[in-house]
This record gives sequence, structure tokens and C-alpha cells, in this order.
Amino acid sequence: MDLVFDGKTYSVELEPQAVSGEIKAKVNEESFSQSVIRISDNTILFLSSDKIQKTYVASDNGKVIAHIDGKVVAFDKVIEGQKSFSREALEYGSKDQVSTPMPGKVVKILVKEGDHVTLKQPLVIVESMKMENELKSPSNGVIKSIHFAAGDLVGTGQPIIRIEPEE
Amino acid sequence: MDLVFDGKTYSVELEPQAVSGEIKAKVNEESFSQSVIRISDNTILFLSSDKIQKTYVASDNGKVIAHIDGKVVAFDKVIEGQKSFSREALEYGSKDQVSTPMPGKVVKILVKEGDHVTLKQPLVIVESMKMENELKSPSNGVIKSIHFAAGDLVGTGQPIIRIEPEE
Amino acid sequence: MFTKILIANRGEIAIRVIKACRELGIKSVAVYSTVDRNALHVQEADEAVWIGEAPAQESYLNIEAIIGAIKKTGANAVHPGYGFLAENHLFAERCEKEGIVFIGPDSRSMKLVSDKVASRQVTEKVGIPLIPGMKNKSTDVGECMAAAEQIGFPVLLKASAGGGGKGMRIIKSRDELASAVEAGMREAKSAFGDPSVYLEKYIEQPRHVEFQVLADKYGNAIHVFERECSIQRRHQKIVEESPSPALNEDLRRRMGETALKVVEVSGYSNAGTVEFLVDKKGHFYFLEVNARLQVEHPVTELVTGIDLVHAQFRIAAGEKLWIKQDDLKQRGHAIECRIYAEDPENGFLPSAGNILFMKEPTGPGIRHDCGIYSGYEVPVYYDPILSKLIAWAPTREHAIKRMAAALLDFPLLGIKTNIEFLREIMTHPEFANGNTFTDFIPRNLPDWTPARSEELLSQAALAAAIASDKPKRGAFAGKAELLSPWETLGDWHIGSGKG
Amino acid sequence: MFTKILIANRGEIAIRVIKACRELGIKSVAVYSTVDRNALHVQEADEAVWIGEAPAQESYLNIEAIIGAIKKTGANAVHPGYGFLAENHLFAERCEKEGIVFIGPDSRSMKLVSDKVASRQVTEKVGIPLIPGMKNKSTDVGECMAAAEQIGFPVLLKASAGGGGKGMRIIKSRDELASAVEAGMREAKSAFGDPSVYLEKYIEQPRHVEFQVLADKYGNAIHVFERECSIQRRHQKIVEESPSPALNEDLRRRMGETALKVVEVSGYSNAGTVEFLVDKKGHFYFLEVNARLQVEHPVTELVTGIDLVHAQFRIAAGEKLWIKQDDLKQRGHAIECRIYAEDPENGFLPSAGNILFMKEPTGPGIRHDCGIYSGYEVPVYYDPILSKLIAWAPTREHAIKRMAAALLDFPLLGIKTNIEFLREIMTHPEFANGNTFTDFIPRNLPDWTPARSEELLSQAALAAAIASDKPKRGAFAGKAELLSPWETLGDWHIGSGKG
Repeated sequence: MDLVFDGKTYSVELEPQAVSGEIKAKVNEESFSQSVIRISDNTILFLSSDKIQKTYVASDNGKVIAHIDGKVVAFDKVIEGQKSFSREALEYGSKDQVSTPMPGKVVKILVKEGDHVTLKQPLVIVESMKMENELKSPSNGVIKSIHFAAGDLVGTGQPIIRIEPEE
Repeated sequence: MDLVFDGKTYSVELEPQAVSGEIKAKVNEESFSQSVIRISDNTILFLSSDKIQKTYVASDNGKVIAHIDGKVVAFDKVIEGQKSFSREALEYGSKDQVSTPMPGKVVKILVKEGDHVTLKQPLVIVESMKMENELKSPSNGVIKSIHFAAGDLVGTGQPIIRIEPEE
Repeated sequence: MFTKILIANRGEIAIRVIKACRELGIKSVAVYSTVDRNALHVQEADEAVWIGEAPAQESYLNIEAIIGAIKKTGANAVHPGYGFLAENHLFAERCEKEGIVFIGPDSRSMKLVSDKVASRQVTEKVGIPLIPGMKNKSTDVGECMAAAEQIGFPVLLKASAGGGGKGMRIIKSRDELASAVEAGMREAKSAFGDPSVYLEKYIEQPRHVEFQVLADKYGNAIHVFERECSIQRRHQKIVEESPSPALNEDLRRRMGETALKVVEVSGYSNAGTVEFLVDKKGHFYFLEVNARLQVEHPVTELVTGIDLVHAQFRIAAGEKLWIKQDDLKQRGHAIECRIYAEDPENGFLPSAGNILFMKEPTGPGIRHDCGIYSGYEVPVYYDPILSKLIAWAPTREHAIKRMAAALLDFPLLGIKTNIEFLREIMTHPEFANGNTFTDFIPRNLPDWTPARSEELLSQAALAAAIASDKPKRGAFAGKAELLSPWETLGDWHIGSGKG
Repeated sequence: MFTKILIANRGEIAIRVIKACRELGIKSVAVYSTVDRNALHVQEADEAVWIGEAPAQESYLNIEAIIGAIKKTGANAVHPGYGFLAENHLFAERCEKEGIVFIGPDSRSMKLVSDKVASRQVTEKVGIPLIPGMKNKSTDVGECMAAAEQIGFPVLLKASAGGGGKGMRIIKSRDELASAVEAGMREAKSAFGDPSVYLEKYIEQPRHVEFQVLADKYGNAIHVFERECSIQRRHQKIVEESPSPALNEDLRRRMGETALKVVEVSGYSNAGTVEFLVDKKGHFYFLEVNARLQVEHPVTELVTGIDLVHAQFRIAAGEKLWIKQDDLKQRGHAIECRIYAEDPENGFLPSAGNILFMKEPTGPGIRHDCGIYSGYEVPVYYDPILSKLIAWAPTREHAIKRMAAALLDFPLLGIKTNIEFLREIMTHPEFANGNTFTDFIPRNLPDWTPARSEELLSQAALAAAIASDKPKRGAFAGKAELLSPWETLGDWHIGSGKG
């Protein structure tokens, strides 16, 4: 199965070895074998010669999230027959647009169409969960279009500003 | 649906009223309506005019267990087409036999065939979880048969001693 | 004592108060907005009343709706929690008029202390040390500019009506002032309904140290020692501890006495917090009184053994203070980490959505004041605080390790949280050394992003693939066995390991 | 300090010790039997080693297998927990020979104190008050009969080699003696591998009060106050508390001094417990030393702020005692309830099976030392203890209410437990009054069965029916919404209620 994190695809093949007490796996062509106990829907133990790694997992529609050693990794599942997508394109933060990861209210637009902007320059202020948040430019470029005005409500992932990135 | 607790059957009919925010229900012919929120697989809220009753539920094969106000009630589900059974007949404690609710080792048989026994008279000692437990007679009667001897391992619900109850 | 208390709040603090009610045999009433129908505080209360739509103005800030709910349920008293109406003196006043006990200070002293400018005036008179600043609050940029020139840059902008860092900004120069004041006023208006702000001298690299006080209605007051709350992000506290690593016995005594003097001159009663800045030379400045139970009250409870919510109830019910200052002692060390729904990798933007899986940390010395559960949908309308993790141990070093261990084994999956970031703070050598100044985060963890080795990512991908490889026979029945092919594995030994 | 500790135990106590290791940066090694492959202690440890088949004799009591696991993993030290090998002086001796630090007393003093008869002889010499009893242990019914005649009935039968109520019986008359001694010897053999028993005078309606002690390897010792453990069923403690409602300052001081004298004469080091009986007149009798960490150690930790497991590590590592007797103070009140897999409705027969659903109690002052999880299969092979619920509060009254509230909201479904029975104890007026004698349960709750009104049963049936009415589209996805028709309900108000 193919999983995408931060634009990179991890192809995983599993081959459980019921008798030896291990599974053989390939992650991006690298083969290894690993002892595994599935404790519950949300808990997996990885066993190696010197370490038990308790791992928590949860999934939702197109997403699988793993928690290992206190670190969280959220993968997008690539469904067969559907082309691969990157996390960046789904969420805010692609190079050519600014959007918000959660619903909010546009408080102020800090630029206008045609402005030259630089990487990390604040472009728009959005209020969510009672805090004002500055959304910053994901690249050097020129403001191509602005889709919302102050006072507008904006939904998750809706492009607020489009940018023409420059090299 | 029919549920059995302690030998008594509770017939429940449900009729969710999506619009009014209530369900109509009949339990053993008594009708009432009740506001309900299903929080998760294991949590249900019952709402009445002066009380929120948080209720936990869990089920396993033929059993449904409810936890209300700190009290646990374990029902047997009556599957359609199957005749109703009582909890007593499934577990130890029926009037005509003694069995153990969990696996253990028979330590000592305290009676022999033909003995007259009285209600609550100790009949057999079984060791489970490192404690010796006396199993007592469920009725006044005569020992009909003894199926295990000291040192034998005995499984859940296996009859150890059968009794001919007397009136 | 009261027979029924309505809690005019939501989330972890509402649940904290509901549990206190339950212990004392007092009935609890929750209130909820439309979006909070499935919230945990509704499930935990004895009764619950719908008070309006999701936006706080229509529900949790809706005085009429809350007064209505109190009357409808026959509650004798209302606990406001923190935030929302907790420091709204009009609400306190309304309760007084309706004959409802407001569990907090009376409206008069609340009005005095919650007005930062008025409270400065009162405290200045009795010689309490203050940071140089504006004499009056303002909604005028020009007025602010003039004041800033007089105080001298850098200056600190604050909302007059509230706390929690809302509206707060450091202004380093003339050029930044206008836009900062405007933004601060907007935030103040949105958060507290009052856009007034004021300016004061900005103290560099200070510590934020506050004293918990308890005062009855008869003029008796004690302080319950300090909390250090210097670890902040955007003026929002995220880690608090007690005792403060910066205080010695003498400083602690002097600050405690000053805190009690503030209480005295403001005629304050019930639980409150007197906030100070402490500079690097050990000078301290009175900032303000928080006229409410604080988010971080558990660290005080764990170190002193006082139950502050029960104390609030008893004082509000008219009891005379039952504890003497000399009976109080700090024991061991407690640290609180605030668990927020926010994304440290992306400028700490708030995160909302469905909690797919959560396992609460437990164990000796661990307390988790929690407002969420597995399956809960975190709404976008309110503060992003999800829960508070508190660790107590005999020493600070041990408490830090206990907290770090608890944060390591705290999966909260489905939304972004600051858990990993908090662990980074707990394991930072400057935190271990007690170098906890308010610039701790910009100084020590600027632009922090979590490290994820390729090895970890491969392992995570493997776990994700195994998790997705569901058995075909339907829902997980609660059985640890027979779930998937891996469960048929034999027993494993050390040394049988890696291929 | 050690770098790696192997925990020769299972369940909640193994997890307690693993967490202590984690806090101190010490690697932990679990051991497990075949049936414990999915047990929680295996999941929490850094490493785990299979040591044998399910019966304890083949695994947790298997000295060779455990020594092998220690060597294989390179652990510096072993923590035995309680039960199993904790008080087996041969195991301690074997560790000493192998150069492994045994976290507990040395084998010599363990052998002395764990032999009840030998320890009586030593303590009697220095004037420590003892209950009249047999001078020697025995495996002979005739010998026991003669001794009982001399002491006078009623007499108490005890296993010589161990504690925890195993093998213990009250013998009221000559007629009962032979079968009681036989049964006691069988239980003693099975639990401790040694059938020896002894007899002593049975004190009616006593309290069981024990003192926690800490002694280093250099002759320094302190006591960490008392625990009252009078609430027992079949001589098995089920509720423990500290402070004891029966002690005044004078009695506490005298008993503490006696406890330290016992430690001194037996050359004991590390954590231990000196057990006493206290009669109704306030006379106390030394019973025995428990040469291990006790099940009920958390109540002492919560009241005194000492971490007993860390203390054990430090003492075993050779540290000098770092606490002075005068620095110790009891603060507030703590109660522990032992959660057992047993069926109070059916003579408290042990229960085993699959835990379908569990929600751990949480909240201020609540600690849950837990060895299980939702989905865990409780095996039949070991002690039926599942977890321990501990409540701390500023007063005994408050602690009782906190405990009762926590027990009320503690669903643990799928196996039978004593949770409801424990709540019955917590809400009993005789418990509230502090009338906690060892006959509390037979006297106040004989033949207890839970009350279940027809109204409750109807409501439960309704809940069960709703739970069974699953939506058709497969597994629960973690969403609180869209689960079944009820979720389309509108918002509800107080007063819209019952039909």
C-alpha cells in the first residue's frame, strides 16, 4: 500500500509469517523482518532484539496516523486507481496559494493584487478559536488574486489568496 | 428484542423519533419515551427532565452488559428462532448441579454419592486464581453423581456434581 | 452548603467543577451551545441546559440565557470557571440582584481589580511596586502613541478588560505602534467585548510569578504560595510550575505579603491570583489580579494539599477561612502542561476536528484534567485548550522527568496538538536549569519543528499499513486476540529479533 | 544508579515499577509467561523476556528462568514486586551470588523476618509486644492441636512462609482444627512452596495497622507512618487507608518507635512493613515484617510525599538515607480500594475472561494503578487483583466521598468485579465513623447482594437494546455523530423530557 507523508510516498508490502512469529515487510524497496503483536485496533507492539516499541494507530477515511516514540506521523492513503497526491496540495501551504487549515473569519487582508511579496511575509489575518493568526506567504512572488475580504467566513482549505511564485 | 437477566425476560421495542428528539420504547409492554444521545459504541446518555444518566454498554456474542449509576447488569440476548434460556441454566448455580464459573483444580470433594445435602452445604473445594473456593449446594437434595476427583482440572460450567433436588 | 450549582463554562474546567460538586453531594448543572451537545461536560453533569448557538456571544457569553438556565433548574449558585463570564462584573452584579450566589468575588471588587488601570491607581497608593505605564485605558491610537513616547520603547500593549494574552503585544518602536494597537483592540473587543487597551514599560527577560490567594467575606485572607508561569507563547501560558525556581524564602515571603496587601486594599474575596513580574535582579512588580480560578490552579493544589474549588464553594457559602497562613507548606514540586489543539509545525495555528484515538496518561503523581474523549469532535468556536497534564513529584527534577515520560506516552490522534512541543520544553537543558524567562520559547525553541528520521517514518509507514490491514469479519469486538494474521504469532524472546 | 532493572512480576505492580524506571532514565525489562504475551506490563517495558508456561511455578516462580532473563538482558538489578518471589530468600541469595542487586532486603534478614516463628523469637527478646502463640512452625496436625489447647481457642492459623491471607483461618474449636490445618497447609504449599503453618491467639475485633519503614544499608532507618488495613475479606485486605482513624499522636509515636526497633534487631534494610494488631483498648501487638513493597504502598506515598519505589532503588544502589524522621509529616488522607476480578454475588468466586470495555477513573486526587485494558483477557492463573484505585483528599470525609464518586463512574465490563461492593463499603455509615475492625465485612455486609430495582433493570434493558441496534455501515469510526438514528436528534432542553 502507498502512504504519503510530506510529499514523499512510502510503499509498504506486508508478508506475515505466521509460523516464525515475524512479518516480512518492504518499505520503499527496503526489506526487513520484524516481530509484531497487534494488541487492539489502536495498539501495535514492534519487537526487536533490544526494544519493545509500543505504537498507536488511528485512521479516518483517507488518513492513517501513527504514534511512535512520542512522535505523530499522519499519512495520506493513496487509494488504488486514484492518482497520488501530496499533503501540501491538500492542506494550506502549497507554493501558489494561501488557505486556512480550519474555518475562521478573515480579519484583514494585508496585500493587494499585483503586490510583490516575499517568503514568510504576512498576507492575511484570520481569526480562529478566538486567536488572530497571520497566514504567511509560502513563496516569493506576485499576488495573483484575492478571494475573500475582511469579515468573510472562510472554510478549511479554501484558497484565500493565489500567488504567482517567482524563481 | 428479548433480553434475559436472572431468569426474567425483558422484551424491548424501539421506535426512534428522529424529529422530536426522543425515542419511544416499550419494555415488557410498558411504554415510555426518552431522550437519548448515543455518544459512542460504549456510551449512551439518557436525558430526562431532571437528570442526565450516563450509561456504558458493551457486548460480546450472546451477551449485552449495561452499566447504569454504578450498577452492572449483564443480559443474555435471546436470538430469534432459538428458545429462551435463563442465566441460571448457563452458569453454575442451577438447582440440580454444581459447576465452576471459571477453570480451576478440584482440591477436595466433600460428599459422596447418595449423601443427603442441604442448601448452602459445602460440596466441593476448587482452586482458581490461587484461592480455594467452596462450592455450595444450590438446593436440599441427594447427591446423584460426582464427575471429578481431587486433582482434576475442571473447565467453566462443567458439572462437577449432580443433585436430585427435594421439595 | 449549596444544593445545586450551575457551571457557566465548558471543557476541562467545567468537568473539574462538576467533579468537585459530585464529591460534596451537590447537584451540578451544565450549560451547552448547539455545537457542544456531545461535549464531555454535558455527559458528566447531573443536568444540562442548552443556552444558544455555537458562537460564544450567543451561548457562553449570553448572560440572559445563563440566568434563565439557573432559574429554570433552581441552582443556588453559579461557578463561572475561567474565561467567558468569569471576570465579567455585570454578570456577577446580575447574579447578586437575582439572589444567585456567584462563586467568585463580589461585583464591586471584581470591577475594581479587573480594570487594570483602576487597580493600578488603588495599589499605587499603598506603595505596591508597579511597572511604569499609562494612567488610563484608551481606545485612541494617538493617545497611546503619546503615552508610549513618555514611557519609552519598548512598551507592552494589553487589553484593559481581560487576561490570557489576548490583545497583548510587545511594541518595539514608533513604527509598529499603530497597527499593533489596532489589532490589539480588535482582539480585545472580540474576546471581552471591550476594545480598551493600555500601555506599560516592557521589562526584558522577566519571569511571570503569581500568588494564589484565598480570602473570605470577613476580611481574612491567606496566600497559598506562588506559581511560576514564565513559559509562554504569544503571551499565552503553556507551562506552569510551583514552587518557582526563582524565589528564595525571603522573596517568597515579601511577595506573599504584597499579594495579601493587594487583596486587602481591593476588598477582594474568594479565590484569586495576584500576578507579578520578577526581573533578573529579583525586583518584583505587581501586574494585576485575576479575579477567578486560574487554568493553572492544580499545581498549587498538588503542592499545598488545598482543594481550591472546594475552598471557593465554602467561601462563597459564607464560611470563615478555616486555614491559617502558618499551617501552609509547599511540599514537592508540580508542573502543568496545557494541551492545546494547535499545530507547532505551522505557526501554532489552531487545529480542530475529530479525535480518532486518545489514551490518557496515568500513573503515580500524574493528574489529567481532561475535557475531551476518543471520538469527540473539537469545535472551532472556542479556546483551543483540550486538557491539562499535571505532574507532581518530591523534587523538581523528578517532576520534570515524570512529565516528560507522561507526554511521551500520550497519543492524541486526529488533530494537531502541542504535546511533542511540550516534551521538547521538558527535555530542554535550560528548563532543567530553571532558566525560565518569558522569552524562553523564542530564545530556545525558535521555529521548532519535530525531527523525524527516515527510520522513524519507515516504521510509522509499516504501522500504518498494518493498521489498515483490517480483518474481514467486521468490527473489533474488544478482543486482543484473533484480530489479524499477526496474532497467530508464537511467543517471542529477546534475541529472536530483527532480521 | 542502575542502568537496567528487570521486574520479576506482572500486572499493576510491574507497571508501577516500570514507570518509576522510565522517570529515572533506567531501562526496564519485563518477564512474562505464555498466557501473558498480551499483558500490559509487557507493553510498557523497554524489553520483555518469555520465562515459561502459564502456571506460576513454571514462570514467575521459576528462579532459573528469571536469573537467565537477567543475565541475557544485562540488567543490573531485579525488582520482585509483591507476591511470587518477593519474599523468597533463596531467590535473594541467588541474586547475591550472581552479583545481581536484589531490590529489597538482603537474604539473611529476609530469611529471618519472613520466618514468622524465628522473627517472634528475635523480637520477643527485646521486649516487643507479641500475641501469645506457637514457638515453632509445624506441618503436623497433632502438634498444632496440642499448641491450640495450650493457647486456648479461638486460635488463628497462618502460613509460616508468606502473607496476603493465604492459608489463614480462624479456628474456633477443637472440631474445626484438623481440616483447617490441612487446608491451610495445602494453600501455603501452593502459594509459597512451603506447607509450614503456625498458630496464635485470635484477638477479637482488632484493627490491622502497619508501619511503613525505610532502612538503608548503614543502619539508618525511618518509619513513614501507618496504614490501616482492617477491611478484609477472608484475611485478604481490600481497603487500606492512612492515617488510621484509630491512632492518636501518642500511640502513633510509640508504634513507630516499636517498628524501628523491629527493623534494628532484624538488621533489615530497604522498604518494609511492620504489621501490628491493635485491640479495642489501644494495645498493639507485633505480627510480622513484610519484606517487600506492599500492595497498599500508594496511600503512604500520597500522604507523605515519599516515592517508595524510587526510595527502594536508591537504597538498593547503596545511598545513605536522605530523609530524617522529623522532616516527615502526614498530610490529608488517602484510601486505596483493591479492584478484584471476583463475583460478590456468588461468594466472591474469582472471575476471568475478556474485558470488553473499561474507563479508568480520573480527576483531582485520583490515582489508578492499573494492570489491565479494554480488550485484555484476564487469565485464570494468577491473583485476581486487576488494579488499585487510590483517592487522596485534605480530609478523610472528603477522601471517602472522592473514592465513592470514582467507583460510581468506573465501568469495567465483561468480567465480574468487586467495584460495586467497594462502593457499598465507602458509603457505609460504620466506615464513615471509622469503625474499621477486621470483622467489618461479616459484621456489616454479610451476604451482600447488589440491589437492582425493576426501574433500573428496565433502563438497563433499554440501553442494551440501543447498544445492540448497530448502524449497518460497519465499524465505529471514532465519530460521535452519525452513528445511529438517535444522533439525528435535535438539541434538548431541561423540561422537554420524559413522556
